[in-house]
Amino acid sequence: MANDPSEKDPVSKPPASGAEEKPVVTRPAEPSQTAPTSAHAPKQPDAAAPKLPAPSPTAPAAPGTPAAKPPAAPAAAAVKAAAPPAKEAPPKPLPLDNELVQKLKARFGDAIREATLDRKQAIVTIGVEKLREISRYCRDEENCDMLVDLTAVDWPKREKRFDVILILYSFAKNERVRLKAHAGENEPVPSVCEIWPAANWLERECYDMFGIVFEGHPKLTRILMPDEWQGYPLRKDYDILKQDTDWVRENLGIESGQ
Amino acid sequence: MGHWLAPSVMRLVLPLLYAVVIVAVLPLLAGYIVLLERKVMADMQARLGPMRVGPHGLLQPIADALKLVLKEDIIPDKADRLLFWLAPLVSVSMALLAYAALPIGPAFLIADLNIGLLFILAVSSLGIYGIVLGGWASNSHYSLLGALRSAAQLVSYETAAGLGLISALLMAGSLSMKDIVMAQYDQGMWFIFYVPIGFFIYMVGSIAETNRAPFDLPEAESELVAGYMTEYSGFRWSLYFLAEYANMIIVAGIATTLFLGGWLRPFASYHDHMPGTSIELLDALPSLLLLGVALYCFFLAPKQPVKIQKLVMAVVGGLCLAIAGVLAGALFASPAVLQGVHGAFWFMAKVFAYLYFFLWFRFTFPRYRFDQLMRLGWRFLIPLALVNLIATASALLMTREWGPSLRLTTILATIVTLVIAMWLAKNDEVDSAVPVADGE
Amino acid sequence: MGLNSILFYFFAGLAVASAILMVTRRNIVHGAVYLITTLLATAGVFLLLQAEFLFVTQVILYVGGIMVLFVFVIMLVNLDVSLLQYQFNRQRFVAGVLALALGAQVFLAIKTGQNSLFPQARIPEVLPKNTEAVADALFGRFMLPFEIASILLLVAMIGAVVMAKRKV
Amino acid sequence: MSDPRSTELSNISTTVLGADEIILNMGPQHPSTHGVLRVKLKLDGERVVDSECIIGYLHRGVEKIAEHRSYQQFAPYVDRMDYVAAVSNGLGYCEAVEKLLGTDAPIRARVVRTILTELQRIASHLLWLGTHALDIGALTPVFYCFREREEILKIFEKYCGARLTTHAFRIGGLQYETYDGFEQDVKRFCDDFTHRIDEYETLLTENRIWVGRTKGVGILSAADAIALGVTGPVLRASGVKWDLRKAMPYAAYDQYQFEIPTRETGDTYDRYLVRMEEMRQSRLICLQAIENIPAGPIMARIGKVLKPPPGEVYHSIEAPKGELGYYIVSDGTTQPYRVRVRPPSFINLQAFDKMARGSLVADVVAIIGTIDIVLGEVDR
Repeated sequence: MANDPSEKDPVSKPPASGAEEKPVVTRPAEPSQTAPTSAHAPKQPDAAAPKLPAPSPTAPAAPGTPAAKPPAAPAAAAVKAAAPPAKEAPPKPLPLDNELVQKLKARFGDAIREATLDRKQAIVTIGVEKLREISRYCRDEENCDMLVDLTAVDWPKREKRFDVILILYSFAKNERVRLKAHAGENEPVPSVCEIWPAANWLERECYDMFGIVFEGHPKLTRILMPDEWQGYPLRKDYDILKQDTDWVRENLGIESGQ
Repeated sequence: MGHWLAPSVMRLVLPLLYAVVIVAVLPLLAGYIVLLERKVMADMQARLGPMRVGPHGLLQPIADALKLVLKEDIIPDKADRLLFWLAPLVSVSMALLAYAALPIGPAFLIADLNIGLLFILAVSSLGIYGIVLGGWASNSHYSLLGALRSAAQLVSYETAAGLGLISALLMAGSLSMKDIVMAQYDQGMWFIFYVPIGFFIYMVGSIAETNRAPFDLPEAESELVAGYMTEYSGFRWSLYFLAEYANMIIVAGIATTLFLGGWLRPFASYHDHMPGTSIELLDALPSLLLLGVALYCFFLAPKQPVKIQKLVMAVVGGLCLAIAGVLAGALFASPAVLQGVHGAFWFMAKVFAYLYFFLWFRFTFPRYRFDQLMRLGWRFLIPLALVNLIATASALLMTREWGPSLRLTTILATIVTLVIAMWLAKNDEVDSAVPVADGE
Repeated sequence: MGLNSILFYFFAGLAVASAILMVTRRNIVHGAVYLITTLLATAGVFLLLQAEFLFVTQVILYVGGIMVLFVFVIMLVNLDVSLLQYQFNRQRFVAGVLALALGAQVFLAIKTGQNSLFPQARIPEVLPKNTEAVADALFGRFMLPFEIASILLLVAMIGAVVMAKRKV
Repeated sequence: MSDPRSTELSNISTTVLGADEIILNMGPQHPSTHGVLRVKLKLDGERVVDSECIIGYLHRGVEKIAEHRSYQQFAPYVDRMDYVAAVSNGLGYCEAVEKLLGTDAPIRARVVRTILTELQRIASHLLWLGTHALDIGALTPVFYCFREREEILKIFEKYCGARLTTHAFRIGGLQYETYDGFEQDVKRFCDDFTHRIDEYETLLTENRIWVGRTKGVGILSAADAIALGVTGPVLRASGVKWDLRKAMPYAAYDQYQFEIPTRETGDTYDRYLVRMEEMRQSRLICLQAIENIPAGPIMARIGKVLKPPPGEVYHSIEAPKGELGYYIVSDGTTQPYRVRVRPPSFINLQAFDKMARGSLVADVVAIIGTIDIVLGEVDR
C-alpha cells in the first residue's frame, strides 16, 4: 500500500502536490509536440533509433518476435512487425506520423494533440471535446469497426488527471490504434456508446472505477461495485488500507483490523 | 381360492393388509429405485456412483431418508401456508391411492374394480393438484412457472397416453385390470405385440406425465432451479419425491398390465412339465435367477474393504437366497400360491425393466423446450394415437367380420400407422425448422 | 345400509359446506380448491349409487381436466388485486331473492313428488356393468343428441381458437 | 434490432410491467448461471421481453491489486480471473510484460507455451461443452468431458505441480523444463482425444432434441457481433474469420498449420460446432508442436528485478473465450502503474441481451452457456 499519500476523499485531494518520481510518460518532453515527418517510423525503427538518447543498455537480447506476417497497411503500428534490431535501446515512445495521423490532423487540426509510437504501438492523443467526432471518423472512414477496449488511467499529479483510452481495431487493415484523451476530474467525457455499443459496459466500468462521467451514456451506473459504494477504487488516491481501518473502526469498534 | 378363514372376513382383512404393506414398503422401494437410478447413471457415465454407505452404496437410501427427515422444515414467509402444507399431501396420497387397483399378482390386489384402469387414471390425474397448488402456494416465480408448465404438460400428454392405452383396451374388452391380464393369457400374446405403437405412445406419454427427463420441464434444474419444488425442503420435499417415484411405479404397472402381460411369466400359455413332476420348466426361472444373484453377492462379500461391509453384503446374499428359496418352494405348493408368489416376481421384474428405460432416456437425451414439448404432444403424439386407435379398431373389426387371424390384421394396422407416423415426423421436422422467435 | 347412510351424509355435507366456502372465500385459489372438494364429494355420492363410471368420469373430466385449466388460469391472475375487491356486489339482494325462490322450488318439488323421486325399489345386488350401459345409451338410443352435442362443442372449440389466434 | 449499431438499452427497473408480464430474477444463486451471474428477465409468459445482466458479485479488484504488486508478484493473480483457462491468462500477461520490457521469450519456451496453451484451450472448451450440455438437460456428456479434461490437468500437474491455477509461465520464459515423457503424454492424449470428440458428437450433434434446442437460438449477426466487440468462438460462429493466433501471431503460432473454423448463422448450434472444431484444431497444433520442440534456453535473461522503462503496451492473445488483452502502463518502477485487463467474457456477455430477447426462458440458459463466460473473469 505505498504508491500515494492516502487521502480517502478524492475531491479534497489537491490536484498538484509536488511532482515526485512519477514521470508523465505519455507526454514526454524530448520529442517536441509538433514532431514532424519521420516517415514510416514503424517499418524502419533504425531511422528512429538515432533520435533517442541512448540510455543504459540494460535490456539484453531481444530476439525478435517470430511474427513474419506481412503488414498490410503502411502503418503496421499496432502489429508486431519484423524483428526489431534496436538491441541496445529499451522501448521508448517515438513520435509517429503515418497516413492515419496525417489524415486525422488534416481533418481535426488542433484536436489531434500528439501521435506517438510506443513499443511499436500507435497512440494518438486527442482533445477530449472531439472524442466522439474522431471516434465516428475512425469507425466510418478508417474501418476501425471494433472497439477492443475502453479504459482510463489516473495521473493525480497532472492538471487533467485522467487518460481515457480507447483501443480500436480495424479488421480490414489488421491493426490497432489507441486513442487517448486527457480529462479533468469533473470534466464530462462524450460517450461513444452510439458509435460502438460495446462501449456501454466499458464506460460504466470506467465510471465505476474512476468516476469519469460519460455524457450521453444511456445508463451510467456502477457495474462491478455495489450501487451504494463510496469512492472510485482505481483512482490513485483511493487507499485500501484507510478504507479498511475506517470500516473496522466504525463497524467493529476497534482501532485496526490489521 | 380356498382360504382357511371365512371369506367375508378375508374380503376386508386381506386388502387392508395389502394396503399396509404397500404403504410401508413403497418408500423403501422408492429409495432403492433412486439408488438404482444413481447406479445406472454412474454406469452410463463411466463412474461408480454411491460407494460409501454400505457395500456398493447399498445403505445409501436409508441414509438419504434419515437426512431428509431430520432436515429443517422451512415455509416461506409469504407462502400460502394452508395450501403449502396441503399440496405435498395431495401429491403423495393420490399416488398411493392409485395402488388400490394395481394388480401385483392374481391375488395381490387390493380392489378388483370393474373400472380399475379408469380409477387409476382418475386418481393419478388428481396428483397434478399437488404440483399446481404447491407451485402456486410457494409464492415464487420459479415455482409458479414450474406449476404452469406442469399443468399444461399433464393435460396435453394425458390425452395422448390415454389414447395409447385405449388401443390395448380394445384388445382386452374390459376395464378391470385383472380381466385385462387374463385376456392376454387367453389370447396367448402380450398386447405389446398386437399394438406396439400404442405401447410406444403410452411410454412417451407416461414419461411426460411423471415429469421425467427429457420431459422434466416442471422441475428443469437448469432453468427453474427445481420448479414447483423450489421452496420445499426436508420432509415435505421428500413427500414430493416419494410421489414422483410412486407415480413412476404406477405408470410402469399400468404399462406392464396392459401391454406386458401383467403378472404372467413369459410364454404363460405354454405349459411344459418337467418329466415326472407337475413343475413347469419356465416356473423355475425366477429362483435360478435369484440364486445367481445370491452367489454373486457371496462372491463379492469377502472382497469388501471393511468388516461391516462384508457383513452387509453377506446379508444381502442371504436375503436373495431366501427369496430364491421361497420362489422355489412355491413350485411345490398349491397353484394359487405359486401364481401369487411368482406373479409378484414377474410383475416387479417387468416394472423394473420398464423403469430402466425411463432411466436410460434420462441420461441420454437433452431436455425439450416447452414449445417443442407441446408441439410433439399435439402435432405428433395425439394424431398418431388417433390413427393408431382407428387402425387397431379396424383390425379387430376385420378379424371379427372376415376371420383372418388377429396377428395378421394387427401387423397390417401397425404398418399403416408407421407409415403415417413417418409422414407426421417429416412434417414436424419441416415445421420446427422455422425460427423459434415467431413460434406459437 | 347404516354405513351407506353415514357416507351419504358425509359426502353431501362436505359438498354443501365446501360449496358455501367456495362462494365466500376472498382468495380465488382457495375458492377453486373448495370447488374441487365439492366436485369430489359429488363424485363420492355417485359412487354410493354404484355409478362407478359416472364417478370416474366426474373425477377425470371435471376434477382432473376442467378444474386444472381453471386453476391454471386463476394462478395467472394477480391475486393482490382480487383480494382487495369487494366480495359482494350490488346485485346481492336480487341474488338472495333468486336463491330463496330456487330453494322454495326444490323444497316444493321434494314435498310433492316424494314418491316419484325416491322409488321404493331397492338397488339390485348385481348391476349390469354401467360402462357398457352408458355406452349403449349414448351410441344407441341417444345417438342424435350426442352427436349434436359433440358438434356444438366442436364449434365452441373452433370459436375459442379463432378468438385466441386473433390476439396473437 | 435493424441497425446493429443502435444501442438498445434495457432499464428494467424503471419500465412499467404489462398485464401478463413478470420479472424473473435468475441468480446470483442459480444452477445454470455459471457462478454468480444475475440476470433480470422481464417475461411475457415464458418469452423474454427484456433482460439485464447484473454482475460484480465476484469482483476482487484485480486491477487495483496489480498496482501494489511487483510484476512477478502479480502473475499468479491473473490465473484467478479465468480460472478454467489459467494457462492462457498467464501467457497473455507474461507476453505483455515481456513486450513492455522490450524482450522476448526464447523459442523453446514459446513452443512449450503454445502446447500448454492449446491443451488449456481444449480443457476450457471441454468444460464448456459439459456444462452447456448439462444446462440443456443432457446429463451424461459432462462426465465424459471431465474424464478428458482430467488427462490435461494431469499433464499440467506433472509439468508445474498445479492443476487449476497453474502459474505455468514466468515473465521471460518458463521456470521449469518439460518433464521426462512430456511429449509422450501429450501425444497419447492427442491420439485418444480424436476418438473421444467423435464420441461426444455422436451424443449431441445429430440428436434431434439437441438440434432443436440450439438451432436458431440466440442468433448474433456478424455486424452485431463486431459492434458489440464480441471475440472468440462467438464471433467466428457469426461468420467472421478472425483469430488472433492468425491475425497477430504470438508465442509460436506462426509456425503451425491450422484452420480457423467459422460458421454462418451465429446461433447456438453454430457456436457449438465452432468450438468442437476448434478442439480438433488445437489437437493438431499440439501434435505439430510436440514433433519438434527446439532445444535451447527456456528463460530470457531479464534479471531478478523488473523495471520496465516508462511507457505502455497493449498485448492480447486468443484465449479460449476470445481476445484477452492486457494494457499495462509502466512508470519505471518495479510495480506496474496500471494494469488493465480486457476480459473476453465481460465483453461477450454484453451481447447477451441482444441474443436473449424474444427467446424463451429455456433458451436463456442455453445462451448463457453458449457465450461461455467465467464469472471470475467478468467480475475480476
